[in-house]
Amino acid sequence: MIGAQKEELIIKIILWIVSLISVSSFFVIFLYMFINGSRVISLEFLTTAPNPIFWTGGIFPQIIGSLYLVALCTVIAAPLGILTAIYLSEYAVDNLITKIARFFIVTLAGIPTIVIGLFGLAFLAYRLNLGISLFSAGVALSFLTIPWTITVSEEAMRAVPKEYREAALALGATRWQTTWHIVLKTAAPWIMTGILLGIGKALGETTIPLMCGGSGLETFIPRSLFEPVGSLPVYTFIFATQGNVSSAYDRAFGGSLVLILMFLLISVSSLIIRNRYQKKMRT
Amino acid sequence: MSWSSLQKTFFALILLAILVLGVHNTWTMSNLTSTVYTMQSTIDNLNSMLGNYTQRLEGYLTIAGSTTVLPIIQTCANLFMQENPGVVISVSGGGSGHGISAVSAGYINIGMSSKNLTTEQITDPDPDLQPVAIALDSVAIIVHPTNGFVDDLTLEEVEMIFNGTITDWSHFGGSGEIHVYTREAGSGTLECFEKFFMKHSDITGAASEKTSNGEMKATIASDPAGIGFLSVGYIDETVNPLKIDGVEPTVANIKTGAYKIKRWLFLITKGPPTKIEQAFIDFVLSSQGQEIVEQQGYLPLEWFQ
Amino acid sequence: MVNLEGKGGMKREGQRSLLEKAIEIILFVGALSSIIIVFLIIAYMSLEAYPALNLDFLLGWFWDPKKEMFGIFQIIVSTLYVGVGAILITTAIGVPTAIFLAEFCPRNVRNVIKPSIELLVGIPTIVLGFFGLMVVIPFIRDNFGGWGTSVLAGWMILAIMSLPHVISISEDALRAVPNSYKEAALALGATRWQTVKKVLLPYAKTGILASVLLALGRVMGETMAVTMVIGNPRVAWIPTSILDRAKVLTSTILLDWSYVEIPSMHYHSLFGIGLVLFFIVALIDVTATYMVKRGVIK
Amino acid sequence: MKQISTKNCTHDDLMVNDAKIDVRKLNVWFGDNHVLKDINLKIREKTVTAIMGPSGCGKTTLIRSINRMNDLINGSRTLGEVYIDGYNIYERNTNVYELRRKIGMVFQKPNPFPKSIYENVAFGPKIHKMARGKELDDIVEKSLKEAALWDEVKDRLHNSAFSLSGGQQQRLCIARALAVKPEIILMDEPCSSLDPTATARIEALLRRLSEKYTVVIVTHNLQQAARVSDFTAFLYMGKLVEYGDTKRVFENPQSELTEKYITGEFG
Repeated sequence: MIGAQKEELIIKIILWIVSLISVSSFFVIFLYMFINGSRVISLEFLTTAPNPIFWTGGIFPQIIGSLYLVALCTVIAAPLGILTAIYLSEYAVDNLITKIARFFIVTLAGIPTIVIGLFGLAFLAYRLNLGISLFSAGVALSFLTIPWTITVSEEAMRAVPKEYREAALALGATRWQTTWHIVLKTAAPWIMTGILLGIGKALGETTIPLMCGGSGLETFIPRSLFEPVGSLPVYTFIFATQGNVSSAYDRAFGGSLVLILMFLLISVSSLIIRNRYQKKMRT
Repeated sequence: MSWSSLQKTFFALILLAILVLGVHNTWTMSNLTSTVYTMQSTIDNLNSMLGNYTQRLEGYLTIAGSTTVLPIIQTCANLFMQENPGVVISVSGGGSGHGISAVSAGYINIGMSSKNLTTEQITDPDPDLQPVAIALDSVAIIVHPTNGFVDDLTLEEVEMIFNGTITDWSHFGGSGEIHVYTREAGSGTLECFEKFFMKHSDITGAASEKTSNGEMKATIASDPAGIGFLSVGYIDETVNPLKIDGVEPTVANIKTGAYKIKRWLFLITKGPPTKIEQAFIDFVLSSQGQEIVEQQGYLPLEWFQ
Repeated sequence: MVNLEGKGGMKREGQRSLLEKAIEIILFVGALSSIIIVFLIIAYMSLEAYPALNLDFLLGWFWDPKKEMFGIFQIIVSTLYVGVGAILITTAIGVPTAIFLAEFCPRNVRNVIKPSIELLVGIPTIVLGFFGLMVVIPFIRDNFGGWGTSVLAGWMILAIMSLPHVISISEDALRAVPNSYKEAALALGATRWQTVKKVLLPYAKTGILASVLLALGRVMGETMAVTMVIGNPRVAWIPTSILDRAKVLTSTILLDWSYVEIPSMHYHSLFGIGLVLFFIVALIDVTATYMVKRGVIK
Repeated sequence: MKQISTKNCTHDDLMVNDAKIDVRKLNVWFGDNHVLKDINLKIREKTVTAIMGPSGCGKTTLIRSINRMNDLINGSRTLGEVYIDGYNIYERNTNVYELRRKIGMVFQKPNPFPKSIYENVAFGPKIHKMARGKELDDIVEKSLKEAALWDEVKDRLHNSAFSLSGGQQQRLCIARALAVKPEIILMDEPCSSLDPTATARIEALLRRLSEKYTVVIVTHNLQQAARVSDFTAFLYMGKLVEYGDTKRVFENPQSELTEKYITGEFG
């Protein structure tokens, strides 16, 4: 079977090369952003407002704006997502409504963000007169994150073995007591990672805050829910496409790097949560 | 027996109705919040009242529209905010069309436009939009600084490049395909460019669309084979403005009329401006405002009074 | 202490089950929320798109707002062209990487590769777009000529974006193959690659195909990174070569949304594009999930 | 062993009216699969009753209909009555939670909660708001002692329940059931996943439990049924074929089917 062994060797080499390509794409992007971005990152850059005319200044209002947006979006999406997930995994009997709900969750997860942005602009900002503001962008972003929270939370709850529920019910626990004490408490870490995934998606989203959140170059922090809000991705977009001087590109790199670092923070913390609780689920 | 699913859905529908009503009322709620907001900031201002005798202004303004007018208004807004700490102004671009449609839709306070409302391009201008001219501007043809093939173009040459008749730099002794860039359909700069240059034909479909002066400048500054048009206020060393029929698009030539291309820049409000809007417009028209106009490379009003 | 002995102990309903009913209703309404949101989005989009939805919108050849021509057929074709091209690259790189991770990869290497791929999922698309603008476009312009902004640039950026998604799901599909099948083949003296080819891939085929389809849906829905690198000619055309520029559905909306006058036909046709995009992506998602379900049952 | 007068019929009709559990004409369907057909069964208080039969004969379904655990299975339908202390538990507004508290259940595979040993046992009293603080500790200690597990775990109560062996985990589940002061204990093949020594300990525990509680145990292990139970019911294809005193059923089974099963010719 010499032929087979030779084939095996060739395939192995090809697979090694291809995997290195796909992995290197991440490192190349990260290093490129890190090298260019770290030049401009300084305390002053992180704590001052941008000056869009001369493409200088810092990104403080944008960082805070992004955090406001993500906070508002999570406050809406997390409860709704978890409630839906609990209903679907614990209470739902397979009737028409649950089938429709599942179908809509799949479609909601797939909706392109430009469609949500357009809807946010036309319905929330114009029709409901909420205006281009933190509120409309926050609500529109929550549409983006709800399906992710639902899917991950439901998966986490379904992973809790059926025997635990039966044991609790056999002790005379009500369905809600079983869900709360057994299912939710055991699946909590994974639900937490689901919410973090949603936060990551909302943080990295550009189209929705661009369309219904504000100009992205706000030099102030929104003082009420209905004031426009600058956000880090939109800032990076405008500085990247419209700034032609080197200081603009530097700030766009700075913005991208801060965004990636926020991302690493979220992904790493969700990995830590998942590993730390891995043992607890061992049955 | 537990609730039959019919009862459950019926009950859910009532809840749904309440939800929709609730959502509908949010716009009243949003007015409520803005009043609450203004009340809250007036309380803040009360304690700093003694230090500042002038009638304190507070509230927030959203201004959006033409990227040509944007630099002027952004600088004015920063200065205005320093002088009136109670006021917060959010300035964003989006082009003249965006400014006009947004202010007539009523979700921004002031629209910026570099095209006047009576042109044929706007199908049915909102009757109660009130434009106020604040400065003048012109449009220049720009190429990459290293593009040595062209320095002076006639009107016809410009039209033939932009309508796709001339597609290669070899026509001017260079080489390589000409990369034509244009602006989004709603742009005031595009309208002015078409009025003066594209008298007989339309810009070629192959031209790449850029959505703002800034993006146009950044693209030409990074594409050696590119050619486009730009508001004079934006010109700097990263792009090379071309002479048209021998006349260089400098502020002096525009002032004397040698460089024939000229257009007015407007701030537009829906109906009579409110106290804050009027205060800001007056500030832009004041000597301090007009100085900023000149500083940004535009043409102050009094030069053409 | 609850009175246990009383025979009546079991008779009265007790307020506990009323609480149960209330909780169930709250959860039910919560579950309705996702239906309401999607329904609201579709209903409103259709309401706004209605005036533009006619045949010469869907099949119209030219999209030129200045001349009131709103045909998006060429844009749809370019979107498919860009989307499918990117997915082919992702599959060509992603599936072998998944096979490598599932079968060939030594443990310590895997501990490096797996987390880095998971982090790649996290890269915001704006950063990818900016990377495309600063690196990919000059690279293409210098080496292959042309504008730089091109379908090829779009493919590369979208491939990087959808790579981690395809890799992780394909790897799960490959790992889901029961060990007994694998051992049976290995026991017959098959090499690892033959087991992969003959046993793993046929079994995991539906899973991998579904992940590729899902990635296609995501790629066609992407806006920010694509618009920055795709070139966006004023009038859409079907790209003839991979160095040609193109105009996709999402970039059309992004470029025009800000300046359209509210009641104009252009405004309605943008919503038409949004609706068309929604249905294409929804169709792809549903077929993908259906395939996964059917694949499992088979 | 209590001597009960028995009549000579395949279906021993214990002339007893104070039966703790009285099943009358019980029929159970899962979808359209008729699992239990016209079961009549009287179980006396504080005895150990074994329910045996080939797999799929409905013995688990029978035991689960006593504490209405079948209701949780989608598409299940139950007809007939089950009287516990003279109260029909299938009446419309029965407080199911109270019912399940009164009837403890131990499952085939040990399923302690992913919590500490203490939390596992304290879970029942907590949800029924039976005790708090010091009282709760006492209940936990008493239950663990009753389940003969206290000595092995008393100094590591806050370790995870998974740190225990299979037999210990099963006894923890028993302790968990005892903590809510049940009157009946149902056991669904409790020893099928345990090694012989752990099984022996559980069986000894069973004997002691039957002095305070009515125990019903499902098993497919004939020797276990003979060793442990006072009464034995034999189910076949969803029907109760024979029910009576264990010694009598094993020594001279009335129905020919029971004899075949006991001699191991089928099932």
